[in-house]
Amino acid sequence: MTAFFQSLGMNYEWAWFVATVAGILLIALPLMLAVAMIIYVDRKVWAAIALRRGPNVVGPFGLLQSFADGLKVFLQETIIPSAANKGLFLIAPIVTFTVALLAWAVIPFGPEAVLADINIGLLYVLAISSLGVYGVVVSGWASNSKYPFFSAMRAAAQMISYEVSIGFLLVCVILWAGTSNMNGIIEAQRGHGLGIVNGFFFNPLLFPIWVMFLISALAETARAPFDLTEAESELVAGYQTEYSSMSFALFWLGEYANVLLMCALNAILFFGGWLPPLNVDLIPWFDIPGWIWLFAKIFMFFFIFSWVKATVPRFRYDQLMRLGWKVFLPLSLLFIVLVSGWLMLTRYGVAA
Amino acid sequence: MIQTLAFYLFAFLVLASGVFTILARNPVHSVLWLILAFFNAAGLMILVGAEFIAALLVIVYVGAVAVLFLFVVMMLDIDFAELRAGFVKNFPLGIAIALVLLAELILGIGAYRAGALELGVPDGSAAPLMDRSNLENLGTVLYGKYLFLFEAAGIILLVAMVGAIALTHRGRPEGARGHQDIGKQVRRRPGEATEMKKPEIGKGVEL
Amino acid sequence: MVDLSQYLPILIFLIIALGLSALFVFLPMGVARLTGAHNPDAEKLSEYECGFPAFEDPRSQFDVRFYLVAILFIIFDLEAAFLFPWAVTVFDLGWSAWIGMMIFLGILTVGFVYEWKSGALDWE
Amino acid sequence: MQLQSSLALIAPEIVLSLAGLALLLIAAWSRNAGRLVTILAAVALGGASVLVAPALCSGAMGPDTLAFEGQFAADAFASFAKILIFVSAIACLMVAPRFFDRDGAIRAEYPVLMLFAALGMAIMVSATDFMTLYIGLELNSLAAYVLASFMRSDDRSAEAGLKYFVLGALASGILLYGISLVYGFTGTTSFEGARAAMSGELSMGMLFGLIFVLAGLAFKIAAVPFHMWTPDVYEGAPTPVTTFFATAPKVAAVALTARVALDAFGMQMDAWRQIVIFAALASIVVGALGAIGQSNLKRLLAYSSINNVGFILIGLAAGTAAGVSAMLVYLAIYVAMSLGSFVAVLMLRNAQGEQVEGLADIAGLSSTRPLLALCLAVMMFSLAGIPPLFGFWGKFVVFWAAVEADLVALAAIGIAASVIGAFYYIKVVKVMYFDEPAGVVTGRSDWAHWLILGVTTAAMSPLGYLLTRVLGDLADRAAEALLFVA
Repeated sequence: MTAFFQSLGMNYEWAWFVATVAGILLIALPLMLAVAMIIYVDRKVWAAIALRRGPNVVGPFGLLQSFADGLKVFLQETIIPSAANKGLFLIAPIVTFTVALLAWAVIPFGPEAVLADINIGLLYVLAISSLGVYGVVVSGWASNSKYPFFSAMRAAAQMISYEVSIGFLLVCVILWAGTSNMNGIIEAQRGHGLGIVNGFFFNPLLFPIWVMFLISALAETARAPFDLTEAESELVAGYQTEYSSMSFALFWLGEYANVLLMCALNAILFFGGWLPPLNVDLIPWFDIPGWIWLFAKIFMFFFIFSWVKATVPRFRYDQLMRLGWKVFLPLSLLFIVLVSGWLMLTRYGVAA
Repeated sequence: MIQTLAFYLFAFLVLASGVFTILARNPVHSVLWLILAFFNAAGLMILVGAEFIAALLVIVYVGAVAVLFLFVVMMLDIDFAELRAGFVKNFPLGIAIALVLLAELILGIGAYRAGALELGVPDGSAAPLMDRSNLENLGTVLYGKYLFLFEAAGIILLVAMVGAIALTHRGRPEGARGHQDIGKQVRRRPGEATEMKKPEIGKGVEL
Repeated sequence: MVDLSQYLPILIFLIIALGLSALFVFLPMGVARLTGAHNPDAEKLSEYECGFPAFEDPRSQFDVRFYLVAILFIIFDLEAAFLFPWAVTVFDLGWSAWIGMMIFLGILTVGFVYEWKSGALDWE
Repeated sequence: MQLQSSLALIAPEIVLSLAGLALLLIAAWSRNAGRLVTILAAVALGGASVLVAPALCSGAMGPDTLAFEGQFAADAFASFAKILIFVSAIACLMVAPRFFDRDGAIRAEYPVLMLFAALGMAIMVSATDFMTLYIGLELNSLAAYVLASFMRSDDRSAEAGLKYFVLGALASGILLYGISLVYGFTGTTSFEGARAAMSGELSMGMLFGLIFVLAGLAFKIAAVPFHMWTPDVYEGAPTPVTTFFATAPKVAAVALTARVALDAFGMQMDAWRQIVIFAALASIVVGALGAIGQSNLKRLLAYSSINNVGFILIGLAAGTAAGVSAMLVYLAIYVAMSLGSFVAVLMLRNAQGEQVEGLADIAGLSSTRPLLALCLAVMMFSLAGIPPLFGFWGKFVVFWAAVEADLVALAAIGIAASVIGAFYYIKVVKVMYFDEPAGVVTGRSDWAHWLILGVTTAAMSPLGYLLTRVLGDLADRAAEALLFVA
């Protein structure tokens, strides 16, 4: 893209800058659009599973429903409770949304199409997602109200609990890929399964890791069945109870952006990212741009997320903590031993 | 140029948030300023090329340690006024420590100016590492030369774990309700839980 | 070596994202004032508690278990942090590095078992 | 292979770690195994001492004792310190069950943490690299913080732990600043490299690094002016833990300081000598004066330990082989005296079985518990350094080494101050023997307490002079090993 702007007569620095800003906007704005559409998809999927119609009034097939909702909240009054800590109350949604956007900087949409191709890509994602907890905790505390506060504490304990096992699971992927660069991980999956299938999921040692990662991703983003932070029967609306207008919407946007991010990570780490599913040229398979494959995979995972939400009942908090600490943590540790041991035997050899 | 600008931006923000950490009236604000300081310190780390350390700073300090801080200050009822009083009382000590640290800083800068950093003669073993990523350089040293210290660090973490539990955890009284034994639930069969009865008409069931 | 030019976009992204979210928060506040939707009153601004006036300070003391979870999280997070550089170098360093890490994991697994058996991971 | 020889050298540490891990598992599975775990921990420490002994007896030194590319040295000096550490840890384990019986059985975490603390100290005294030093120090400190607040239902214990932790963290920070300065100016973290880099003129940065490292270490040995935590922590911590704090960590920190000063900073003796001399004199004076007004026995003994650290540092200040040897002899005697006196305090119980710590409560102890009073009196006289008792010998060798190193003034001031110090030791004896009986101390004592008290009393009595030959011999070897590089 830099070259294009240079051909318009800019010098390199400016061309680079404009190209970068354009790249950022190309990620951020479609992402928000995607979030709006994905909320619609979510509702349609639940509706279909519950034998309902779902949104169908605004626009053709109700496609514009999310935008109508957006306009509605935009015009609403922003209520700041008198007991709240005003500055932090407003900063919390900003933090949530910024963090949700920021993680996308290292997501590769194609071999070259990545905003920041850093060595520690995966660690960056882990670092940024560990910041997500602050939006929730700060909003809960700043609201100075009972339900948001309970919800914030629950959310914080839940998110950090699952971050532990996510960290260990990512180590397994890095072990196999030999790098923590996102594009490097995708390249390592080319023809991984019998030379045909592009994706780590095909590997019997990594498949269970993917399953655990998917479930941890649900918990990390507080999606059903782990949506205890906003369990409406116990906590009204959780940490968002006191919010209104766009501040409230930002939590939603951030939440769905995080869900999409987790779907993207599933696709990138285990299903070959922008690679086509099979490493065989069936149809003009390799001519389809990488980002289409990636989007298709993200969409598939999002469907799984909605499907789970529509069919699985909510966990209880002790069950949630038990699953995180007593099941996933030891299992993921065990898999680190297994994966690294197996790779040592096959790659390094017994002699040494 | 951009690097210099970024350096001054991060450095200024680190200092400013450090100052606000001390000056904030509310401990929660203090912790949040501290988090901002960590965050900018991570930026500084990236500028000197230590990207892994930067990631660690965010993951461990911002993502974990500061969460604990936040938990503690949010959930304890802290008397702010009393804290202030303690601050005034310990002020001379604080000033003394600050002066000592200032002396360190000046020395550091002085040494840097004088070019006195004689880092020994490189023996060549470190040289080929430089073109590899941060992560690999660190791993090579940590799991090669310093393996022994690494294991000892593991024991430190273990002691921290044991200490945390020994000091905070109180075993629940026997028979406390609410504990779920999943294995027991799964093992349970319908035959143990239910009993088929066919009461005669007009007669109840003896429970 | 670290390619700093790969980090600059992240910085710019951060600035843009912050700007965008701030805009989303503050613009509707301005708009609401213009459209007249901004109309606060004491009832509206009181915190929500199922329609009752709040009867106690929401920021109460919490179960010590939340702290314990946070402490244990720090320890395991550090453990994971040690694993990342190991994961990319273990195949160059050979079995000594692998066994070294296994001992490290073993030490912490003993801690984990202790934790489990002492009931620190139980919630009710 | 290099790794194998390294592993052979750290065998005692491996034994301690494995024992710690195994005992932790036992502790996890059965809640009531405190007593068993305590016994097993003591056995493990004993085994480690046996493993350490050959290096001491053969006077191991030189490159053969270095493990892990010079990060760890298992020489005779380290072995001497390790044996003292392990023995005092065993003693502190032996006295603990009876103490904790008062509020339920002893919890198994106590011996486990004790083991890990001992492990940390073993790493400390063997450190020949600043990173090893720091890791060992932190392992020891972390376990010590928890031990200090081990009786969590007791406010004083919690306060002691907190104080120890906050000030300890500050000291660790200062130490780290110092280490990073030394590293920055010498380009290495190994003692050997630092020594080589410092052989020329001492730059300002190195000097500050040196000062900060010594300041950090001074906190750990509770030398003035970094002693302020000692009385509070000693008073608040459970008495067996206080006994531990007064013995093992002190040995470890002193040995570590000696190694850092004579090995890493060995070429710059003039730079650190003044600091050590100042700390020694200040500790002796502050320890002696501070003790005078105390009415709590544990506090009093805390000041006594500060006072003793001053005498130990005189040996270090001499900076010669004789000085180090004298320091080690003094350390050994000091450990025995501390063990004896704290165990005697532990044995003071009232009719309800509660601990008695007040000075007024032991008034007239000689009439109610004559044997205990006699032992305590021997300890006090020995601490004061009154001639027929063995405590005198320690002071004598230290002053002799100082005089030989031309530090006559230091020795003279030290002797004068020890006369002041004698005042409060004798005051304790006076209270026990000449005051009206308060009749508070009536509780019974455990055999383990009597055993330790008996052994230490016998050692401190004039009989102790039978040991001078052996002790001096071993200490000489250890000192020689430390100064081998020099």
